Amino acid sequence: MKKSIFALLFIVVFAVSATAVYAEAEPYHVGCIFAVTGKASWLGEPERNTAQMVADQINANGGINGHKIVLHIEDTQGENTRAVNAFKKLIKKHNVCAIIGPSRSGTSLAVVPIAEKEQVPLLSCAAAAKITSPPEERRWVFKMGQNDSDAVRKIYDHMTVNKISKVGIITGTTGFGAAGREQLKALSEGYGIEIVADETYSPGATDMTAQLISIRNSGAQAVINWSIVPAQSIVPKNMKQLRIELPLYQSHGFANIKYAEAAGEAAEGSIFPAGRIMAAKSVPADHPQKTVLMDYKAAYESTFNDHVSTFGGHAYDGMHLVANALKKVGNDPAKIRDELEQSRFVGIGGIFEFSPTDHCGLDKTAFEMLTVKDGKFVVLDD
Amino acid sequence: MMQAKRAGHILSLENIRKVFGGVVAVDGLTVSVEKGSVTSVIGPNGAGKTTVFNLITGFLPPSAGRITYSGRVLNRLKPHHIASLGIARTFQGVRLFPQMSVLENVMVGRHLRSKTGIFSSSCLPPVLRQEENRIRQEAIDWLDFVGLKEYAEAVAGNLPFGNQRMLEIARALAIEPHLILLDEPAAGLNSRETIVMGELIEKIRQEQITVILVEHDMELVMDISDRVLVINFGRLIGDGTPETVQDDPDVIAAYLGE
Amino acid sequence: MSHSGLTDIIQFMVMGVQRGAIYAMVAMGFNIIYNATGIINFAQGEFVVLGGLAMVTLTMALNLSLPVAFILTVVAVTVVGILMERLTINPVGQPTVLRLIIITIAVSILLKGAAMCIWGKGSHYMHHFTDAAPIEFLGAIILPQTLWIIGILLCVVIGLVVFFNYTMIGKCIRACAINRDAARLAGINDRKMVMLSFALSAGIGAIAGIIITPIIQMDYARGALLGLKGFGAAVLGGLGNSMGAVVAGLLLGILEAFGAGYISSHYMDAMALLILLVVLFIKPSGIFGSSEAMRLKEF
Amino acid sequence: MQGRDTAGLIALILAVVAIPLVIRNDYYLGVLIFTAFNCLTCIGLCLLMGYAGQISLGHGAFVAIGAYASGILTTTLGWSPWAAMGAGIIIVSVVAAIVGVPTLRLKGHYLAMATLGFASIIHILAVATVDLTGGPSGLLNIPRISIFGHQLNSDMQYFYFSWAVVAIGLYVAFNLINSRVGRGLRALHGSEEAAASLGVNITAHKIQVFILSAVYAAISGSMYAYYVNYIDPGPFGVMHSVLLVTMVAVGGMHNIWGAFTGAVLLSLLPEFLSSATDYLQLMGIAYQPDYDILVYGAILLLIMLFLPEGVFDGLGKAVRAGRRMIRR
Repeated sequence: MKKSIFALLFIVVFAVSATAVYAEAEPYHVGCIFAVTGKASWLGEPERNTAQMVADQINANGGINGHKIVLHIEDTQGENTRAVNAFKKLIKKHNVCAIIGPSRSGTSLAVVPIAEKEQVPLLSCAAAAKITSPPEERRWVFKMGQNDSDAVRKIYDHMTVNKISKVGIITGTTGFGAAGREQLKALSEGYGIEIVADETYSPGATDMTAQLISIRNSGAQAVINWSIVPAQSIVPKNMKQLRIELPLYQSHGFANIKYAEAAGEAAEGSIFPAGRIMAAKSVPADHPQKTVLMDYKAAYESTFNDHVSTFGGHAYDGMHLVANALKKVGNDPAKIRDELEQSRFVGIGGIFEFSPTDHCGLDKTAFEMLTVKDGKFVVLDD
Repeated sequence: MMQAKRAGHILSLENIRKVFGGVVAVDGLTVSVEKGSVTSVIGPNGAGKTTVFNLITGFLPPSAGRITYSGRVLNRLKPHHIASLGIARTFQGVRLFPQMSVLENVMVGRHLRSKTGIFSSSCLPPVLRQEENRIRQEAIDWLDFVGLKEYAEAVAGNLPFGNQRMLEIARALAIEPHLILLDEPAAGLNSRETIVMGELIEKIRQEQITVILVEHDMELVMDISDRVLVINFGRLIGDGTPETVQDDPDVIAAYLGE
Repeated sequence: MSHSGLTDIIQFMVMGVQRGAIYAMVAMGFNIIYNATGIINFAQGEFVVLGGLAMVTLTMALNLSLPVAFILTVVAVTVVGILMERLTINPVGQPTVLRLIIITIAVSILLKGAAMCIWGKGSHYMHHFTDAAPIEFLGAIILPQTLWIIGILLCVVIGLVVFFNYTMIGKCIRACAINRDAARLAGINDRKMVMLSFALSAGIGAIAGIIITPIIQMDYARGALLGLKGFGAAVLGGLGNSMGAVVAGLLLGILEAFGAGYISSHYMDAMALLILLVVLFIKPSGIFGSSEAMRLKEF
Repeated sequence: MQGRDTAGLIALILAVVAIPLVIRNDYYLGVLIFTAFNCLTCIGLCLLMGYAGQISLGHGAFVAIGAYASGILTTTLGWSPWAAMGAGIIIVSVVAAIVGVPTLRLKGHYLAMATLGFASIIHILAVATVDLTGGPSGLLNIPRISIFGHQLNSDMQYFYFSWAVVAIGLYVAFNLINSRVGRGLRALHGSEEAAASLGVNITAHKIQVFILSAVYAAISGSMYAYYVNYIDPGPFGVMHSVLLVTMVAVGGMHNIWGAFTGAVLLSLLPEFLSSATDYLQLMGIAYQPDYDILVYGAILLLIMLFLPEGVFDGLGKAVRAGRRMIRR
């Protein structure tokens, strides 16, 4: 008798729990590959944090049409080989429907051929233009990072207004720095700007005195420092030590408050283009991005007790773009791709308008010119 | 003796000097060795005997003087080059390739008598390399010569000491030298083995190979040598047939009076 | 603002001496261990990194005064050097040189990893020893820290000369370097001398790290390149020759600075390495070494 | 080639044929393809380290030259991948001769530092010569390689291709060490003096082996380029060279199979660690890939201290000891 009661009880419990499980729709698997550790971890860490945070928010609100998001985060360590392995792991082992990342341009370019071959949408968080061009060979690849060329245009616009026509450029020898150097050179002619000195420094550089003296001697009216590595904060410091009092422009790679801190007062007054997230507070209230910026900033900073960064913003945009597409078309990779291609989205990086010929979706309006004032980033008011 | 003289000199040292940071190891040594002879070099420990061997075989450059071998000056040549001219040697205390088989040790000795380069060695399988079989056969012949044929597949380092010594000589003979330098061939051998060694040296001489040996075993030296050179403090203090050297007062003084 | 060519030359000179001083100290560290053991210590650059990072923690986080932090750091890194020798070099019974070299490579990987775990991946900033305001000299700008670097390099060089020539322990280490067997016969504990040489070269590495950190911002990954350039200086000066190392280190730094200033900054880091290769190819005994000494030394 | 090596090679070939029948997942195949590249480089490096007694800290640079020669010649000059690979081999041979001839003439380990400096220079050049190498942005659109007009598009095809090359590499290496040249090299290892006294030209052999081992690296780099279809200076840093030496030393440098084992183990280790992270988490260990470097360092140090002949030899000894125990 007792036994049969137990058996009955067991069946009931099992049946109830089973229906509970089946009532919840199958989850959506989304992949992320970021340089969470390794040399580029300052990119990957905020990206990982943000992606996880967004996924948690969505799941807490009941998921997407009842489907929970299962996030698979892989670490590239900023290395191509690992990126390739991790990318395949996401596709073949975890069967994800879209992938956000990688963090660096190099790792992104390394996985582009696989994304094309395996036909999985890739939303890179890096900036290099080559990631999404030529568009006909990049059907499955989108990118969240603003274009380097637009950052250059922003700087050259500002220089034209301030009647600067001779510049010395000093760029880091990383993918970011090299892409910037290429764009700075390519676009200068159109603006009537002459590059009178072209110097570089390695990510491990310790002293830019020699390069800066060459720039000073070249008769440049301004210096453009283009890099994404910590070594870039040595440039303003050395300039101050050498008493080179030229205006200093920096790239959007400078948009990391730690760099401003490392350079100390030497960075005061330097000008650089950046996504609005870096100066969210000083963005005018009527700007379309204002709400999303303030929300993300508040959420990130309270969750992780750290400064918000542009890079985390890329992951935020990637996650929401994928989530929106999932909501509309479900988890078929091809449909997600088609949906992404016609997305319009107000995000952290700017106002995205994708099209079949433009998988970046941002232009120079995504940037705002910022400056360093009292150790903080503020919008530059001319 | 007379025969050897007619054959002429195979090796001449002229005023050879070797200085190690202020210490004179060899001091103006002048001596010639006749082709086909067996010459023993004796002298107290530290007299410079092994240094002379190292100078002849190019392991050390002489500080001054001239070494000629069959009309060629050896002074600045590298050891492997000197070996290729037909001078073989053994070492004090035996230096085998301990991890290789007995046969392989001797096959290394055939290095100069074969010429497969790195490309054909690596890309052609051994069966297509006739040379490999030839080397193997010749190496076995040399093992047979010293009486070690049955040990061919053993690991060299595991042989008993006496056989190691024989193997080292077989290996040196495998280069088909005209001149062989043996550094203390009988050291550490028991009396029976020493007799075998004496016979082997005699056998080598019959192959028309000139032998120079450094040796402390006087019985062996007196038994096999055509000529004995006595060295002390890097100088030649005695030179002659075993009998004359034995009676030389300087030599006796050097050995006993030290 | 007009700048004459002379000003630039002085400026590059200053920059070169500042870089070169560090190469010189790393090179001396290489030499001390090389002389005592015949091995190239691949972890030499890591001592510099550890010195710099430890100093940052002691001065910036713990607010210790400069001299106290300096001494503590040198002692700490010296202990690391001793531990390295005791735990990894000493226990190896009959080592081949190849094996010892690989062991130092392993230690360098471990030290680098440990530094990363302790101090993170960021670069660490530290105050200059004295006022950071630059001094002007014939139009060129000199940081007071540069003067500190040059001064401390001089002290280290003088200290080493005194140590090796006028103290018993120093003489013992030298004796071991010249002929280990003879030294052992004379009653010198050669194993202990090896340990001392590791201690000494770790200490010198630490000093180099301490004095350069205010200028370059230390991070965990700097060891390899510093070590390599230091080795370049050691080879250039003749491996084992400490005075040669100092001259060669300074020379290398100056060449680098002028190269970067007048030729191209793109290849600045390659310059020192290229010099290393060229010296190895043409005159491996170094610019001050004799080829005879070279033949006697094996490693 | 000796019996045991032949048996090992046949076993390897059978395993290679069988693996894709069991593992059809491209992720695992991809990992094994990268493993094959490392194996190939390590076989070459083992010839140098174990048989010529020299250490090279610049093999990453030879991999880089092989990869860049293939990348540049196929993309900018439109050469066929095979021709580009051949050109890479020739370039690497010449470069290795330039580096090796002066340093290998010297006694001691000057080669180690020369190659380390050389590796850094190659890396700097790859970064700085933007017009040639694409600089840090790298080279895109490197074609896939074809065999008899059939392009290797799937991972399975590339898996077979790359492991076939490894098998050939092993075969060549075994032939070499059991030939006249190889005997000379093994003799060198036993006693340099004795080898020289028998007419073995030490310097010439060391240089030849150094060049051969660089060629292995070049082929591996070239295959990497054709597989990933994109190269930038990232994977070819000095750290990669050090890692290659680690693989050989950990596996056992005096035995080709040792180096092979080391390459396989250490190539799979990061994937293993990343899969194990979750389990380690459950055990209360918060493992991060950042710690990989410590794991590598510790493995290398422990092996060098306690198993200087490497894991492979250690395993062999353990097996033999076990057998002896059973027999008793």
